[in-house]
Amino acid sequence: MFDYTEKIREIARRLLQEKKVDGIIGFKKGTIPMMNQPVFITSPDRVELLHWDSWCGVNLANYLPKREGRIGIVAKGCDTRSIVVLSQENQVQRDQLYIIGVPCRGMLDRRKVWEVVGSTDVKGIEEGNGKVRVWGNGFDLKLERSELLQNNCVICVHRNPVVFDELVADEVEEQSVDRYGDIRNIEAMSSDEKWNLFQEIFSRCIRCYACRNACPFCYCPQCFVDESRPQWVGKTIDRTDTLTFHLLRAFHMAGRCTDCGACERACPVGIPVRLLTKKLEKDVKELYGYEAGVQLDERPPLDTYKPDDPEDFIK
Amino acid sequence: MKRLVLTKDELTAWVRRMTEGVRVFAPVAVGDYDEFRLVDSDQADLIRWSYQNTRLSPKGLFHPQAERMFKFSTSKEDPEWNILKEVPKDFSPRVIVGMRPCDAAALKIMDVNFDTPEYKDPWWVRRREATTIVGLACTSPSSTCFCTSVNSGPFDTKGLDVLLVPLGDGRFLLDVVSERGEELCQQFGPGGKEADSEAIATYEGLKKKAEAALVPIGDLSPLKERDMLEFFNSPIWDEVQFACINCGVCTYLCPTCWCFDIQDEVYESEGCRLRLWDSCMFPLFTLHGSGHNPRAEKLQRVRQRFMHKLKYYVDKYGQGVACVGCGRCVQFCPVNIDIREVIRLMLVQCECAV
Amino acid sequence: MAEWEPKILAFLCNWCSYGAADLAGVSRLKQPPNIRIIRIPCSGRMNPKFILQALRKGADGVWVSGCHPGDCHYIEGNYYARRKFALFKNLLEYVGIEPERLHFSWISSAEATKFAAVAKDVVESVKKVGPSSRLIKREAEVE
Amino acid sequence: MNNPYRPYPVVIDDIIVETDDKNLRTYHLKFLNPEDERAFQFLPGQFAEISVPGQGEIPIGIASSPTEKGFLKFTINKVGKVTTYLHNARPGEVIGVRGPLGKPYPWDKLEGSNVVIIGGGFAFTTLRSSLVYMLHPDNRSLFGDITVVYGARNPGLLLYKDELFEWEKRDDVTLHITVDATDDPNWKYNVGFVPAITKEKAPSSENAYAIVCGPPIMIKFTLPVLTDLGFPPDRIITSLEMRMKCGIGMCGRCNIGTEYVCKDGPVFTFEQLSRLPNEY
Repeated sequence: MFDYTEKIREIARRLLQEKKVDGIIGFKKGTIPMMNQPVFITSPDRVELLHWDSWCGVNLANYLPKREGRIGIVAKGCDTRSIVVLSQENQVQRDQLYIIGVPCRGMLDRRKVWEVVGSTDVKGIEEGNGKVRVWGNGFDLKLERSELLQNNCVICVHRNPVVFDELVADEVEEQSVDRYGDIRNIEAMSSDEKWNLFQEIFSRCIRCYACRNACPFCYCPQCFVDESRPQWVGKTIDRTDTLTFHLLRAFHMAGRCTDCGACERACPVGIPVRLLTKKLEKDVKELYGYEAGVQLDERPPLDTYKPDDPEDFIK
Repeated sequence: MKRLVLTKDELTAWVRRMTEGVRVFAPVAVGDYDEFRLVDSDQADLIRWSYQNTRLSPKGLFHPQAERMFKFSTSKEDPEWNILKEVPKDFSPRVIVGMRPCDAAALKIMDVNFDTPEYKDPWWVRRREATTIVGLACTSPSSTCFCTSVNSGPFDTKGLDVLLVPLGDGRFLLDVVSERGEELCQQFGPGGKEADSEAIATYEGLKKKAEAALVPIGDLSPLKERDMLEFFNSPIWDEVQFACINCGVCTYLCPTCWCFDIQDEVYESEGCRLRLWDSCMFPLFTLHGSGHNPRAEKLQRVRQRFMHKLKYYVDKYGQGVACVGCGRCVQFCPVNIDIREVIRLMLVQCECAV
Repeated sequence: MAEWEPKILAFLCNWCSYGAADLAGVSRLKQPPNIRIIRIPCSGRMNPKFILQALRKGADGVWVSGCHPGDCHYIEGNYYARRKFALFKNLLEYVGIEPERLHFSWISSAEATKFAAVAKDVVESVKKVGPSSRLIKREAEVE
Repeated sequence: MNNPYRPYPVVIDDIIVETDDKNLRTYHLKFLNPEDERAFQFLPGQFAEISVPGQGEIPIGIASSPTEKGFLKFTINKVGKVTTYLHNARPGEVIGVRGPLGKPYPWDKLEGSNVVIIGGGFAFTTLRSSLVYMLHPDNRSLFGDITVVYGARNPGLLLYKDELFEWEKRDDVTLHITVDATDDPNWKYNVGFVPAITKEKAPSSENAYAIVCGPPIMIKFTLPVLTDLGFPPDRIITSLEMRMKCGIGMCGRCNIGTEYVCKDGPVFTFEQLSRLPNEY
């Protein structure tokens, strides 16, 4: 299933040889198990570096804004949706891109592996037939692939690229799932319960901004956290500051987030930051019937309106 | 100095006795990872004696992520209006139990920055003076560790006062390695018995085995020998920097990254001057008031981080690299930028230059 | 001890609700004294940061008011604002900010009576949940 | 333990608007405690962190000379949060000063030499300090010829105008005042960019050091002029600016390669800079 690597290399080689693109953004095999590194390949003799497996959770669309020239990019379903959003926001030009679409069965989450094996020191991992074999000091286990999916992949409804120039394989079957079960559970809580829950969740935040920087949509020249006149949010790890940061960050994702999971994946302390972005995603869908990054010619939901938008909360 | 052998119960009892006299910090599980926390006598048996690395390094015990430096009144009616006063803090004696040798070696690296002939950082120096460190040897280093390549090792005692070595049979060898460690053992008798030659042989064997398990990166002396500008102007940085997203994971998890910011906050009529961790990965770190930024580009910031650790520090202080090989950045960089690879690239470039 | 009185920050559109507040005053309509007003050029100028900043600085409630849909001085500013408000209000409630603290209204410059009535309503609503304790920026609980 | 982060409390004694655009003001600060003033021993070229509680700290070159007693003088451009606050402050307000910080100009070498001072715009602050210091009757005989080229975009932007015009009249210092342009028909000094005027006046490099402070573009074009005049790089001295926080070489942001501008600088010779990364 994940024999996409050869196909990706083949396409990349062809594109570079025919000078259709100036460079290809893809992955190279990581230096440690369960990690791969984004890479920019500009010469056909370097395409052998390109690699694909279940650990390509980084959203490569993050490397597109402000990049000059014609770019080839290897993109999963969620990545292509991000490209659509970036294109709506004039951060990329579709005709400058060659999208090598990857139908995706979901990326895996190393935190789930660590949890099962009881260690963060995994020496090796391999995959086949829906199973994952993982080994290290004192363990060698065979796990179900489906149990190890990133949380966002479990509920993904756009596994196939929504825009592409070429696919590396046949499309995969889309799933039909309830995306918002956890959000509804929180919505049903009392204010106190909600408050306590989120205080706890964000208490571990170390303000490293990995969530922000892993996101393709955080491209502002100056982030609100760096504004000093006035200062909107303190820079400490005080809970008020941390929550303020996460609220504003999440709100900036309203109607844009494609739930690629890059933020949550990047967090070094395991904060489920998608709980905020998914709430906004749910509201945008329910209130305005909009799903981010699906149609190139749509306007983002906060850049448009309908005269009869819901307003029962307004006196 | 003396070497003892303690059973796990004796060790726990020793730590418990310490908690009754001084503040004790030790690694405990917090959620799905380990963290150094203040432990009381009831928590002594929660200490994780077999943890790999704490997610965040224990540097925060000496250089907290956020620390109040001064307080002041902003009310013009106050006779002490705008006069900064140091925030009172607890600098009473404390013991950190279970610190890994790499993290302790990192403190030595940071001493050079905070405790200088010209200036002494008062918070750092007082915390260092107040602290005795009981280390925990790494008998099974992680695959991301490379301490032996960077002047440290799984049994390195240079930042420690006492080294504990899990002997594999439930017992621990206690090796007193400094005066301070001696004093600790006098104040709180560890119990146990004198280590016999068999225990010492086990200890030596474990040490050799652990050291052998670590993959060497190579001879780092070219980092010292070659000129700073050769590294600085090298083409390798373009490749190294591509994947970087300029987050602060590497710097915040690193046990030797000390950079900080100073910020003032005002709460109605009083205010506080705070010191906060900062990161050379953030563009704001070097942004001038004029708008000019000497490290405006990602490449410059990535290069700064590695050059600082692997070249500037080496040249400035002559004490080797500012990295202890704990592997946290290797493990947690969201885009797999691996400092071991960067070192290799820098070394390879040197070989080519020859 | 005197009864606790909430502090409420109102962001009022220059072209309508601000005028209504003025008219309510000139008309000597009875209204609660708890409201501090910031005049904004249009409800579309409202940035969620302003609401957060108000809460961080200790406002017990926040009230944003603009022109009725279709009456925006800038044609459509309030239509855009409406979407932002809906999403942001929901988000704040979702993390545990009491819904009673956030209020939105459309009040034209002629609706002085409505202004006074909504002001009363807002104050009563905030009073129900008591002094704000969430999201207030205080001295950091750090070393 | 002495806490190097604790500022000395000072009171703003006087505020002078220096330039026509009102963006530069000079502050006279007086120590609240006499022992603090005694502790604050500095030489021209050093800087201090001006500390406004609640706003933050800013590194500013000391514009007064150690020969001027009873106050410190800083000229501050309105740029960010702290400086804007200061521009709205009034005499009588209590703030703080932390320092002196950094290395001064190399006075041990400058003594016995001819000194050429080249300044542009509002970078004249520590140069003023140096000039006042050298011209002091106790010190003047320690130095050879003193030549100054100082320019601004227009007459209204020159700093310390009263002093400048006084110095211009003296015979123990050669002062060339210049502006990029002026429509003042009574302007009796030079018109032209600093590098051009330096070239025209051609101060001798014999037994001389040049201290150059100004905007990067001025420095860029002045360096070749000085080189042509025979100044070697180790005799051309400059003072660098950087974003700073601690001012004592600990917070890590102001480095150029191995050197912290706050502690190892801000004064460098071009010979030193040539061996450092070009990242400033």
